[in-house]
Amino acid sequence: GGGGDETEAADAVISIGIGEPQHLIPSNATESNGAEVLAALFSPLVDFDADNKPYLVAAESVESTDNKVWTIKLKDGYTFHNGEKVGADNYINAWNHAAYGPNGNGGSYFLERVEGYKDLQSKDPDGEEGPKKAPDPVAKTLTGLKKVDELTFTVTLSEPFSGWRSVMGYTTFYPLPAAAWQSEGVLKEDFEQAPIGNGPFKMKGKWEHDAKVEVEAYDAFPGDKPKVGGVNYRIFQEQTAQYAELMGGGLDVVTQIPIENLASAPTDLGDRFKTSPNSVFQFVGFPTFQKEFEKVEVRKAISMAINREEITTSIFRGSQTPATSFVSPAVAGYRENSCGEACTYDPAKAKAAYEAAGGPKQIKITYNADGGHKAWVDATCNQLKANLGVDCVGTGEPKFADLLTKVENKEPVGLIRLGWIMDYPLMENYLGPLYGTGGSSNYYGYSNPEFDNLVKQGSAAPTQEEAIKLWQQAEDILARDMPVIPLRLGQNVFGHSERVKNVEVDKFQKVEILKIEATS
Amino acid sequence: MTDIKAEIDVLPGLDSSARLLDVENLHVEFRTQAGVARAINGVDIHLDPGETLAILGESGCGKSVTAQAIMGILDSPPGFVTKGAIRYRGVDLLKLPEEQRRKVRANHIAMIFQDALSALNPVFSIGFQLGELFRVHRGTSRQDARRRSIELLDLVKIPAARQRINDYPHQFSGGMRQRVMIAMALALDPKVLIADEPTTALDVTVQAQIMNLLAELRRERNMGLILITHDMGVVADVADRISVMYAGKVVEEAPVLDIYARPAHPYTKALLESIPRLDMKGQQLNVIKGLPPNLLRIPAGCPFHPRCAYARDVCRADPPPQQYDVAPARTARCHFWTEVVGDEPAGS
Amino acid sequence: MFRYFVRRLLQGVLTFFGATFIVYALMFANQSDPLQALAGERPLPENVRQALTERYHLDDPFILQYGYYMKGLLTGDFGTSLTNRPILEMMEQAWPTTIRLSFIAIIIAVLIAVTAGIVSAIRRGGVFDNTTLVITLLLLSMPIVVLAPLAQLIFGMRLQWVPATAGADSGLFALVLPAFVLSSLVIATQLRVTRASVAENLRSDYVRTARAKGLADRRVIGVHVLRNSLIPVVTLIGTDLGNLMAGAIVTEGVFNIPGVGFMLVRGIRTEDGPLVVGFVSILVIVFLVVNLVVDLLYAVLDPRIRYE
Amino acid sequence: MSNIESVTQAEVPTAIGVPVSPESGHEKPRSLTGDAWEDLRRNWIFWTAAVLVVLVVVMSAFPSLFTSADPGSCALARQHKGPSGAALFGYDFQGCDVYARTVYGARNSVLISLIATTIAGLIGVIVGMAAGYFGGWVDALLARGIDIVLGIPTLLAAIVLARRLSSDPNESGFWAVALTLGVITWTTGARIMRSSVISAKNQDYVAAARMLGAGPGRLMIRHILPNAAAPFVVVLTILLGVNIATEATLTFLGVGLKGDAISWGIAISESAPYVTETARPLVWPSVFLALTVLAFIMLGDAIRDAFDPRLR
Amino acid sequence: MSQPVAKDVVLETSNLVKHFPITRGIVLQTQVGAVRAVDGVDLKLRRGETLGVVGESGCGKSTLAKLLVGLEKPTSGSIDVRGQDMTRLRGAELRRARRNIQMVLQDPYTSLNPRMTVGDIIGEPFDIHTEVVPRGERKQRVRELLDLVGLNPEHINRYPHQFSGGQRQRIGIARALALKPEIIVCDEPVSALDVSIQAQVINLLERLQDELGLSYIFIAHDLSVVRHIADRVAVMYLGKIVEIGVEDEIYERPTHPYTQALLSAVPVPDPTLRGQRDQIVLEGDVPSPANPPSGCRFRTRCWKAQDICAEQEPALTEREQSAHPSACHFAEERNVVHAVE
Ligand SMILES: Nc1ncnc2c1ncn2[C@@H]1O[C@H](COP(=O)(O)OP(=O)(O)OP(=O)(O)O)[C@@H](O)[C@H]1O
Ligand SMILES: Nc1ncnc2c1ncn2[C@@H]1O[C@H](COP(=O)(O)OP(=O)(O)OP(=O)(O)O)[C@@H](O)[C@H]1O
Ligand SMILES: [Mg+2]
Ligand SMILES: [Mg+2]
Repeated sequence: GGGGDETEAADAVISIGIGEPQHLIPSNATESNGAEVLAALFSPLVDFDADNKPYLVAAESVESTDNKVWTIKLKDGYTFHNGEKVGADNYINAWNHAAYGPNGNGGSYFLERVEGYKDLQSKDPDGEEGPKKAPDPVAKTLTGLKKVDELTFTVTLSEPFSGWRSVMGYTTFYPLPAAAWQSEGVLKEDFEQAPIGNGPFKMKGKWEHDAKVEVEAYDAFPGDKPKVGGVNYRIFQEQTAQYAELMGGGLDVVTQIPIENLASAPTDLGDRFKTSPNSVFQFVGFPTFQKEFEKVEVRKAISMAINREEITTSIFRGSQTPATSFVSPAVAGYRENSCGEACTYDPAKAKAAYEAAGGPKQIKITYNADGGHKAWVDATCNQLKANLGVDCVGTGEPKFADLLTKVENKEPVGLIRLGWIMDYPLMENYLGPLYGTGGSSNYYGYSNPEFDNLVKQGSAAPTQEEAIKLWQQAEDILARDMPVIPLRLGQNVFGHSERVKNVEVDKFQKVEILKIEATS
Repeated sequence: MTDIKAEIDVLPGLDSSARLLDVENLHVEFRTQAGVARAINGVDIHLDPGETLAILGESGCGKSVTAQAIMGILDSPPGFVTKGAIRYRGVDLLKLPEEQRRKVRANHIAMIFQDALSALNPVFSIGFQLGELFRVHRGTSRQDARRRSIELLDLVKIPAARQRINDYPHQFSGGMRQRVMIAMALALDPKVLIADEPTTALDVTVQAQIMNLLAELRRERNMGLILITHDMGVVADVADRISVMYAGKVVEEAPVLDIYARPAHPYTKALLESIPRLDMKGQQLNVIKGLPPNLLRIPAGCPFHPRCAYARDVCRADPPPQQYDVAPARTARCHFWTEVVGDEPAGS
Repeated sequence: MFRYFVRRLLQGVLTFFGATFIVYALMFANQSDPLQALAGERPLPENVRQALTERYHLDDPFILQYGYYMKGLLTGDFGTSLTNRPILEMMEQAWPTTIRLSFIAIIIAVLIAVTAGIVSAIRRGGVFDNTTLVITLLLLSMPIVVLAPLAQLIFGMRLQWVPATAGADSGLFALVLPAFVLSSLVIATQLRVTRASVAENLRSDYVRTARAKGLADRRVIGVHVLRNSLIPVVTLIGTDLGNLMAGAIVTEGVFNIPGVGFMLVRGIRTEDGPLVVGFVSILVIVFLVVNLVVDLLYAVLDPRIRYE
Repeated sequence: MSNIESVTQAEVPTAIGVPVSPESGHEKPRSLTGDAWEDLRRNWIFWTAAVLVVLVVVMSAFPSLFTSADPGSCALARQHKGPSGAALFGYDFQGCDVYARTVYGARNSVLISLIATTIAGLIGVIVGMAAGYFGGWVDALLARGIDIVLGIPTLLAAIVLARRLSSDPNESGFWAVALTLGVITWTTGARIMRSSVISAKNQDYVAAARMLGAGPGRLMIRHILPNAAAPFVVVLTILLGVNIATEATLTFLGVGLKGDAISWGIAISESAPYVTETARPLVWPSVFLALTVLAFIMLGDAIRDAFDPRLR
Repeated sequence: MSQPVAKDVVLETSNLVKHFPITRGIVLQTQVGAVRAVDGVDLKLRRGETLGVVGESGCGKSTLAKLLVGLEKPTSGSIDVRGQDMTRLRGAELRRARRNIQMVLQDPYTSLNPRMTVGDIIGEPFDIHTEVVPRGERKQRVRELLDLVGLNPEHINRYPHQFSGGQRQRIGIARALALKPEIIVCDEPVSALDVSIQAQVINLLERLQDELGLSYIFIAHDLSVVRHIADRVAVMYLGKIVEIGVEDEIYERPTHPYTQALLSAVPVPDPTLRGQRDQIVLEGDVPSPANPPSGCRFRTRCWKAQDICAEQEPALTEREQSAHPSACHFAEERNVVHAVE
């Protein structure tokens, strides 16, 4: 619970609701729950300001002349919670561990751009003769990482990338203390249960799975001091339960109020009900293997027949906003309505265009049933039925994995529901994975060499401004090709108890841990 | 059985000078789907302390129903007492509230049931079912109840009672179950005991012992006994008075010697004539011809007339024969009782 | 009797293997891509996929996988979940909670169902009978996905009589509401079965005897009739455990109780074979034990039933 | 309980020279079934329940008889609108006509539940009877089988079964759901049956029939089943209701009905979160569901009572 | 009646034994002994013969009867019905064999299915053994049977609970008679009946025997009834037959002290003789069948008992003073039935 009446506000312990983290090893914590906790335990090299520009935190400076070799100088005075001084080795060892393929770290792909990454991976030899054991990779360390002195090291990328500074703001790039290692390159078995970081808070006890993770202020932290004495990250299985607990008085912060409660939350919470933008981008994709959606006109007509406004207000109760671009406003370079006419609701025109293009009589939208998507899919279908005069069904697959399996098997899944949260605030983080050929989340198989090229050029551009320009050009191609229909942009819809104030939730859906305060 | 008799709530209005038990014009009917079965149509019986009244009658004539009505444990619905009074020491039991009526049971009037297997609860041990009486009515401790239960079982001649007290009814033989029922009825020292065929499942030696036991208790405690049985031998042995029932009515009532010597009702006569005797091995036993009446359609007039050798027109017409006084303390419901009494006695 | 126990034990062992095999097979049959399931909607980097596949033998044939699993199991090692937690540890956490929860739920259910069942059996067609019928129907027509949040909303959030959620190491008090919700799943059946059973036994001859003994109706019914009526009810308690587990999937989520139901759903959703099989193994053992107890209870309740 | 029909129903030619009493001619021989029917015919509860059940079944078969509205025509603009001439019960969250959806939902809910319950009932009777009656290794085998099925999480079984059963993407999943539900819900019935058979088979009348030379089939069907069925019938009638709700849960988990299927269970669970805004979309399907279950419970009770001659 | 001439034996048991385990504890049951309900019984039943079985309550009569019809499995020994060992038969064969041996159970109510009408109960044998009566005639046969046992055929549609105890008993008899079996084991078939019906039933049983050549094993407490119907009588005491012989031998010339005691205790339906009869009153408690006395089981209550009785179990054989088999070392005739005269 929150701080007692007697304790000073600064010593107060507040509670924040999270889900069970999958991992608490920085390079493996790729989902928001783990990231949320680690953000309290670790201090990043850079963080992002309100304009999504990186600013330095644990780094003294991050410099590059050619966007290829980056020199990182660390601030002096940072120590791990066990007293170890933070130095260049802590970063290099952590990153090597992160990148080494057999370690299976979820965040390893962030290091893809670093020179030598390929040598740390091994090819799966499984083939005709069935599964085989993979050979060890040829190298254990990244050639791109070089220690200069105790507090300085360089990162060499395989290709120039102007956004690298932003990339390093991600969880994967936290340092690890010497105490974390069992032997070289091997993490201690139970390090994860009580990670030792360099951040404003340190672990209090161990990670109690499915129950809580407790942290308390780390006195020797040289940076901005937190305004509370500790945080109890209480683990919940369902967001509805978090909200119930908030209402029942047992929890201080709920970072995402579930849709079910949105109708009553504003009145329940009054001015403690808040929203802030985040990076979630919701859309549906057209699988390229389905011939009926081949024509751009058909795809555009469908997009035009969807009344995004109505869905965000009626179904999402304003917790999401209509999307009319292919990236989220959380990144620099975002332009409103880059999608143009195709994302503007116009049922009459849509119907005419659809009929002219000879769109299919039946449309199917496939979604994963475990994500609470049924309501809006049904609503979308109802709109399509009414506006295009087609038959539309939403089909729920039990899990996202099932949906992917169907897509892989090229089953006629129809439109597939997808969503994206950024890893780092760059346009590229949307364009590459979502629309690039072979992009990690490009499940629908969109491929346009021209687009790929522009994205690549943008990444290699010497300055951010130039990069953005190129990326925007790439986005325009998307507007022309319409491989997906942008639907909605996410928002953090959060609430808190009367025991806390100054609650803010950032674009990564994390509570701003240094800002939050207890009311005395 | 020398219990320190705990205080039993005295029934209000209990009059020790009144008759021990007096059943007057009792009517019971069963309202079934097929119609109303008039099982009891005006039964009159009475009982004095220390007396044994035997109720005889064809199977299905309403003996058990009468007993159940006296106990107040008729299945209701479908069974209803529609008319009459059951007075115990002057108190009409039918008018008592259930709570007080309950206290009469087992304490004042107890009953031995006909069907011993189904009458015992199959899932409780004999010891529990016996001991329960003491525990509930007398508030004795578990051990005491057990001790007394063993005493009771000994009393009714169950071998090795101490070992078998924890057995369940299905582990007992038919006769043993019946004796358990008897023990249960005797447990609380009742003033009236209704024994519904208490010894049908017993061999003659045990039967003799049980009947002796009942006789002893009757004498010692001045207990009134209503004995319902088909065994004319037992009746001859122990009964003081006999009521013969037919179709839910008492058709003849008389002291035991008189009935055996000279029955005054044709039914009684026929009944006595069908007894097999140990010392004789006749070829054919006499039977009463015809069928017992259907209770849904009891014949008009004398219900026995379809089977009666004496029947004339008057018997077929309503009203049924009244209660004729044959002799002091002796009645019969037959228009031609004089004829019947006059005939050769049954048997030899 | 000893032989009976030994026999049941042997059966239990076979059942255990049968059950683990079947569940393992089911999980296997159901497997599409456990790693993707684990990752949710995030794309899975190839190297991660490779490393995890290797670690959990995911590309081995079914029999081999089962073999690995059983080998571990027989040495007391339940293996690790795909989330890299020792399954034994997860069980140590989940089982006590769930057992506590189910226990309270069953007690609540039995208390309510048996009492109400008896009363409505005695007064069949009376006001009480009909009222309970209506309430039962209302509960029945509310799936647990509706009932649990509703109860939470009313008693936990609005009235705040009880904690809105329970959490991992919750006290008994916090479990009362979830237990009530859970018990609603089984109350209906238990109540009506009790009612039917009691009504049936009320017509037995021994009831007449008991009344002739001058026993109060309370005792006649509460002791004599009840014991004879309990067999179906006891049976239900045995199987209701299954319903409770199924119901726990929702209830544990709503009230944030990290118990077996929740672990199972998570395991099933993430296609976490070892995790699910581990929990189901124990679950099957629980059922074996419970149903053994139920079978023995039959013999306790009805001495005519004998086991050799 | 339809097994209890009597073989002795055959017409009897008027007694030829049989020495029976004259009145005996009136009464035709009846059997328990005949008597039960006689009893039911005069039971208003039975008729009320029967009419309700018939109504619901007709509604499932021909929903268009009850409403002319299209349950699939929904518009968010009408979200949670109150009742009007067009929509008797108002509109739901998606702006669909609650009445039309309730009427059309009957089919999936009632038929699936009926089929599932029938399957569960059949398996339950067969397994429970066999286990209870034969005892020994048959019982061991079946009872342990029940233990295994109980142990297998419903969700897992449902996912696997539903997926295997409905690999055809054009299938609505109706049969898959019905079969799945039937296959996973029979255990309670089976155990209940087993327990009552265990107590019923020790009865004297079973021994008596065995003595007559009755085989196991006859003993089970004529003697044990009728006397052991009461709790089983109760469990089944309740299961009927439970299955309607479970169907909703399965559909919600994505392993139930496909696409835009309509059912009461789905309607209830989908509208539950908005109960504070408007209760109608939650209440109406619930009322229909409750009434249906009530009808079946009443029917079950009436039939059970009718088959208990001691109640007459 | 005269000595039954050497007719073919329809039923023979040899050394039939049934022990019921006595257990303590409910969950962890342990056997602490055994009730020796039937402890070595040898019987022969011939065609057309009635064997009466009498004996103390709890001496194992019902158990013996149940063994004979296969309702209980014997602990050891064999039961031959017309040369077939019933204890070895299984399945359909056993069922067919059962047609020939029927039983009237002691407890009338529990042996009737509460959910079957009387018509169905009595008609059931025909449904099982369909070859006996053609379908169309079954109903009629049921009515005949009802009539035969003195039940109103109008009651064909009633249920067991609607009958009185005696009426129920007759339903059981009618059912056993239905198949006209060769052997009927009657476990106290008339003890719940009123004398008139009792007479009817006995007459009926006798008539059927004459007409069909049935054999009966007739268990009863009413010795008068047994005498009336039985050709031979076996007297049981604590699981064993202690005396067996033709009816006259047992009633007129009993040689076993227990038989004598039994006969002397029979009540006579004549109130004038009350208290005048010469009853042999047995002393001592009835021993428990779980722990029977050594040697002669009756010795604990026997007025003739001597040391040898405790040491040596008397065999059931003919003896010097006993022309028929008697299990007493000191068997000696004594007329107790006519003792009053
Ligand atoms: N519940 C009932 N429903 C309908 N009729 C009943 C019911 N109980 C008893 N009867 C009828 O009432 C009549 C009297 O029954 P009762 O049991 O008193 O006979 P009884 O004289 O005791 O006969 P028995 O000597 O055979 O025991 C019988 O004809 C019986 O059929
Ligand atoms: N199932 C059983 N379990 C244990 N003991 C039993 C069982 N059945 C009978 N007995 C015991 O076996 C003995 C003989 O019983 P049985 O029923 O054969 O007696 P019986 O001669 O028929 O007596 P009765 O004349 O009283 O009916 C009794 O002591 C009885 O308690
Ligand atoms: Mg009677
Ligand atoms: Mg017996």
